Amino acid sequence: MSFLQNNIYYIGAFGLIMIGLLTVLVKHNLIKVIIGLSIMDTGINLFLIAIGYLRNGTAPIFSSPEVESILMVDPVPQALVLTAIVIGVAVLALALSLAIRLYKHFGTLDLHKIKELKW
Amino acid sequence: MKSVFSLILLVVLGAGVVFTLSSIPFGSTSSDVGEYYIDSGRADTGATNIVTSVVVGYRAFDTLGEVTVLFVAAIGLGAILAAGRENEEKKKAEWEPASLVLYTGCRFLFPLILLFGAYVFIHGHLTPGGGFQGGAVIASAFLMVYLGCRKKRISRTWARNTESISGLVFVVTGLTGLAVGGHYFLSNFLPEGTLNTLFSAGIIPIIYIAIGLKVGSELTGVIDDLIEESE
Amino acid sequence: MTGMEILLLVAFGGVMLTYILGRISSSLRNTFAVVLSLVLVVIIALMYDKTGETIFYRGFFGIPMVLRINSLSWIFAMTISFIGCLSVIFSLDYMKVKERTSFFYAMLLLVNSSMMGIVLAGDLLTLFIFWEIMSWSTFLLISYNGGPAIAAGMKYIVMSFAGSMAMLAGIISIFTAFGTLQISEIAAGMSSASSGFKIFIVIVFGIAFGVKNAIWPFHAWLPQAHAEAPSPFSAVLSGVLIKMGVFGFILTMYVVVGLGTYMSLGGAIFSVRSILLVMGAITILVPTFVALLQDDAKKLLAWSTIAQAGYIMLGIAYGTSLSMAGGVLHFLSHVVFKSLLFMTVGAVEFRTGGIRDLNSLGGLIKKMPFAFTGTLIGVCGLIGVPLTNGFVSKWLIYKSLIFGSPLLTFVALFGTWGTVLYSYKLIHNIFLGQLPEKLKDVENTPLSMKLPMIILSFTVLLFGILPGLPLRVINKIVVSLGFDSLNISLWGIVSESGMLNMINLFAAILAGLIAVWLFLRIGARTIPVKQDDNYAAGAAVPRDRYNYTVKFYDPLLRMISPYLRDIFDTFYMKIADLTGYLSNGIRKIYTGYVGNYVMYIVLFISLMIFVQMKWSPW
Amino acid sequence: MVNPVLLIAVPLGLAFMVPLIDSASRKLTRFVPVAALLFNLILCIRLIPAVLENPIVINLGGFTPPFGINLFVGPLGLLFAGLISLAGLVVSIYSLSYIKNGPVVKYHMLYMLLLTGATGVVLTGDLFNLFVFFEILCISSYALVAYHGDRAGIESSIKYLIQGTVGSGLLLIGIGFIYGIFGTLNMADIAMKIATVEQSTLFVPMILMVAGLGVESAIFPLNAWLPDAHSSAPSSISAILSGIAIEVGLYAVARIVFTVFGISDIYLFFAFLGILTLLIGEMCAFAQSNIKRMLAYSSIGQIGLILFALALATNNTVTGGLFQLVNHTFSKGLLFLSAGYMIYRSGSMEISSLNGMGKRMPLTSLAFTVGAFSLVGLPPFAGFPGKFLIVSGALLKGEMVINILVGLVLLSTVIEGTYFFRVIQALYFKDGNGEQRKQAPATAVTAMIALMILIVALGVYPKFLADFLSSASSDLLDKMSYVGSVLK
Amino acid sequence: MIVIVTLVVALMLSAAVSALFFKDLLSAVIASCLVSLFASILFLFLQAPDVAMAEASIGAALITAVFMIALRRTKRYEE
Repeated sequence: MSFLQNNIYYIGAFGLIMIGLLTVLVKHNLIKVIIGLSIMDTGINLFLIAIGYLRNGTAPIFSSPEVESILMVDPVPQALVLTAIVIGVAVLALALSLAIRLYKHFGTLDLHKIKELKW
Repeated sequence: MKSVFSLILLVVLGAGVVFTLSSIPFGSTSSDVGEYYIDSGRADTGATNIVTSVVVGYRAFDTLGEVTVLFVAAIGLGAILAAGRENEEKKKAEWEPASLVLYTGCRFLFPLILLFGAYVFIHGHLTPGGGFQGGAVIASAFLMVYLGCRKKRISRTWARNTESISGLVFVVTGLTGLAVGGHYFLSNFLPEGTLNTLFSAGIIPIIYIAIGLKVGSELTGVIDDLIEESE
Repeated sequence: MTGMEILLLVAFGGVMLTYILGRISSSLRNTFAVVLSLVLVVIIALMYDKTGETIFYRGFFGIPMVLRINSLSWIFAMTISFIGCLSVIFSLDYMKVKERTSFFYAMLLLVNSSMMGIVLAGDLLTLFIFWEIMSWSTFLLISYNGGPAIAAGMKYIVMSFAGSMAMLAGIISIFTAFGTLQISEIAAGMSSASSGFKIFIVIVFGIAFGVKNAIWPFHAWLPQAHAEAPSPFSAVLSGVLIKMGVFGFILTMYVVVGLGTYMSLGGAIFSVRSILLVMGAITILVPTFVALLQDDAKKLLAWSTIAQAGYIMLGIAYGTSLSMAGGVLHFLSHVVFKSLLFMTVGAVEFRTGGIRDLNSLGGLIKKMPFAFTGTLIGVCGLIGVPLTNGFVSKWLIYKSLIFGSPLLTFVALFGTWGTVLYSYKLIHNIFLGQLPEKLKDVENTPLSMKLPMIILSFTVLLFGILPGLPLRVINKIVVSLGFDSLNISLWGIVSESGMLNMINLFAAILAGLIAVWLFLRIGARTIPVKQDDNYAAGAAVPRDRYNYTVKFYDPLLRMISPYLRDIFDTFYMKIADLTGYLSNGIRKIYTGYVGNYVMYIVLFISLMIFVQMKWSPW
Repeated sequence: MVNPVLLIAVPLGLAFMVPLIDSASRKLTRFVPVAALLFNLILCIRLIPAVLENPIVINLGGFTPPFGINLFVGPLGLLFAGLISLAGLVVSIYSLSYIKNGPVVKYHMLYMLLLTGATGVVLTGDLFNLFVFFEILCISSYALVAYHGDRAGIESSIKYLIQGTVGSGLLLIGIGFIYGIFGTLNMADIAMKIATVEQSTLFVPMILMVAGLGVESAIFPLNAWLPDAHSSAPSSISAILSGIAIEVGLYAVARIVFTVFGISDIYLFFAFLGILTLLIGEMCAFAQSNIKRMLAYSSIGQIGLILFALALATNNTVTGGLFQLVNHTFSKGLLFLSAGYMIYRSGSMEISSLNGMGKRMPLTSLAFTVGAFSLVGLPPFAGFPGKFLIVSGALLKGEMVINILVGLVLLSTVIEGTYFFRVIQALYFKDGNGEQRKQAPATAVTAMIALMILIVALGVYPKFLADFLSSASSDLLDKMSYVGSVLK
Repeated sequence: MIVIVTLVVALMLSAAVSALFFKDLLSAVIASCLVSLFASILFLFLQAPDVAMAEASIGAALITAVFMIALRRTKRYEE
């Protein structure tokens, strides 16, 4: 149980990263690959947040002036993840627009068949 | 074969990760920087949401970059979709009109969601949420209208100008800080006010509102571009 | 201030000006080019007997760039400017029919200017910079004609570039070892360097200069390049450009490495000196007979150039004052007669509409008497007939070799025998025998071509009769390199292994000639036959049966040709093919499938992690 | 004193303003990048004397370094910023006439943002900020590669995007590890604390970051996107991608390896990696018949050479590497720009279709020749001093392994020379069809002439730049002074 | 608490795995949407309400919508 307690978030995060990478590596449908990238992004975000967690800490928000809790989770990773999420959606939107264009040109999304540029 | 090989690679990678993670025990790391933010974030920036004070205060430059990333993606997406569209004949696909319930519901919910989005980013320095979340909410409101009301479109120039003006507000706020407030880019040149009130935290609400509008209009623009493409 | 900066400034400025003028008017440009090259000759001539060094530029990371002049540089610079000037004059008519003449003139002058830079360089950096400028401008000129010239140019630049890279490695090793590139300072440091370092230096410079000098086995580029280049440039190429290699050899062996070290460098059997000598001997032997095989006049001359470079190499590498003088003098002789030959062949090519094939020429003696005379004198020089400059220089080389290593002397003499054969083939197949039908309307050599030929022919004879003229300067070089002084008179030379006095020879030959002339005068009359009168009574006959200029020396060639396959050329081509093949294989890793690409990224990380965890090298 | 933050803020503000300008006057938009980059260039030049004295550290928002983000404007950063504005300015002038079709306004915005991102990367002193600017750089290049929306462009763009996103994901994981270990993101702060942590712990984060940045900087096994993207992009963008983007990636790698980690055990490995990249790039280029692909592979080779030079980590080699980098920016830019118009005229990217271009477009061909000679390292062009410095610095180390690597460098130079000379022969000495003479437009010619002048000037008087580069190299190598000037 | 977290993680991972295996891309997109949702729950557990909000609104809602629009324009099934 203490193993789980200590590592469950890491397992979740790296599980997502690995599954995402695996999708990119073995799948040859472009949409699948993009889904893999998005899963990987989510995993990375989870990992960052997990790093900043402080056991029994509270969210870093002083909801009323009286709160003087020192035990707050680290706000920095949260700020980073906010940024990373937005970057992720930006990349994804671009990727999908490219996928639409690609489909128009090639009539397929199978990356095995989209190999005009090689060597 | 290939997947087995990939798995082996990932296992090796995982082993390296596990090895490194062993020096970052979960839930007990403490960072000097993070502690400093928690201790003096309120005094430095006047925001009670420390995440906000980090995002828009200490690391506001990141946020400027991030807004730019979204901006770049929106333009890029527009450019890519526009490049192919030029030499295609426009054919209007027939949309099946949405049911009346959906239509009315959308029209009813739309202002409410917008309002909620605005609330989220205006109160970014006090409560969870901020420009990005608020912007996303606003964009989802438009998305809902697009899906529910089908024919409704926002004005592109309007969206573009909002985007561009709010971006400018961000930069100009920063430059004003450079000019008047302590000679640092993005430094706070407004009074910090009292904690936990709406009009506090100096430039943070201004920036967050700008971000909210910008993110909202950009994401809307992205959706608009994509939907237009799919017609 | 010794005027060297001014010289180079004039030379390089003139290049640009020539090109710009060419855009305005071609006759203006031609006049300017001729005047410029004459001015250069004059400037260099005025520098006679000057020595000195000037730092002219510090802009290159503060490494001082030095120009220096001494008798060695002067004689090379003089040759360069002289031949350069003549080739410009020769081009005036030759290039009239071609396109992009401004480019040609500018590049020709650029090659000459950069060669002057090389010989005037007082430090290796300057030398290298001018060397590279020379290499690429030469490349552009060799490829100038298009067609087969493209492959020739490619071969040239690749080999030359490989050589330059070797040289760069050598130069920079010297720089890192001694902290200076000034030639006069390197020599001091070099004497205390380890012998391994010296051998390394000799090898890399040997490759660089060997390629340029076309010493076997680095000669593969030369035949094609000489044959395909425009003829005025072939004269420069064969005459002076490859002699930059000779200059480099002298510089490396005797100035940088030093005479004493050079003679004792390496092991007993595989000493550097003996290897160079053997290479020189092979360079004489093989190309001489390959030249025999050639049917292309310019290719024949090109192979002959390689062979003559072997003589020069023998003379220089042998390392006595007499051989050194012989080597340098042979360089000088070769410049003169080989430029002359290329020009006469070029004139023939020009007048016959581009024919260089020896099988289809013949009987041009009446049509182009000037070219014939030029070729005759050139060929005599090439063979080493007394009263020509080739005789003196070869005599010096034989004399210096004959007691030290009879075998080498034999090789050299054997080479001369081959030289006689191919020289005769050249002159006979072009000028003697029947005149083919289609060449009936060939005109005489134009004036702009005659002039350089006359000057060069005259020089051949002048240096042949009065060898003391060049030998005086050469003696200064020999002394400056650390050898004993030679005993020189205007008419000849006196040495321990024999003496040469051209005045006696001159008298003897003159007497002989008069006797022959009298004999012919008194004897039977000759009956003139029309040149295009062939023995089939005017009927069409297969030329390869009856015209005996075709397949000249055929039986001999059939006998020797199996031994003369150019293995090194094949070897280089194999390397080129292999590189292409390998490259084609390597680029297949970019398969075009993006999953593989991502795999490479993950593979990279995983491999690193694996190595780290297994062996922890970090 | 001018504030270096304007280098980023002003182009960014102008980029945000472009839609407004566009609705006011359509013609004006094209000149916005020119104006912004000119402004940046002047700013950079004005900053030179101050920076040479002492690196400028700007605390953004007025928070002192470990807590706020800071910009570090040392000689190295300024070199890159200046290079970006200079090359960017030249290429933007070229683009004025080159980019005629498609969403032109968006092109100019993306172009400007790409350069802003690059400037941000080289100036920032914060790891995550570096990541953000890197993403700006990457995303705008994804979009620009696909600008024409043709088959090749879209295909290469999506491949580039996938690899780039995986790479930046890895980078982010690495940054996460670093934050977990040190609790800070400031590069100087991390550099100071690096000794407190066991070295083996740092291996995985470092390799993740290097791999992530390596994707953008085209180090060997990570560079598969490059030939596709560089050959399919519009030529002006190829010039920027080859001349700026991968160099900036290399800067980031060097910054992280030298300044942040600064553990010298791994340098030799990077030297090997550089040589491998060099050889593979040059050999692949050797086998190409498509001119832009050839140039793209040649960029890989050059990056390998620069990486090799940087990895030897002595003042001489780093100076040489930076010199080569500057040369590569100019020469490769020139090559792509000239190739762009030649391709435009001949309608094909095959080298054989460029036969006889020397007669049809003399000036463009001359530009190509100058660029090629310079890249190969022939004097008197800018490539020679760089190569000279690299080789002399490497030989000065006096290690046998490095001497052998230098031999390989020289060998690959020969290969490089071979394929460039081949193209030059095709340009001038082979007969092509279509004899009418027509020059490239004036703006393009201006850009090419400017680059040619720069190349020749640098080749003839390298000392001018070398002194500056020498202080830039000590900026890169001297970790302690970096830490000291940031965390006063 | 730990049980719930473990459950959510397990669900999230299984959603991710099923996104990998679905032949129907629409289902895969929905699965990846679920991944985001579960992740945003985890963010909440990790005391990061801001991030949870962002992930839910952007990661789960907007991205899914964008994916679906893209799917409309391309193919629904993986071949």
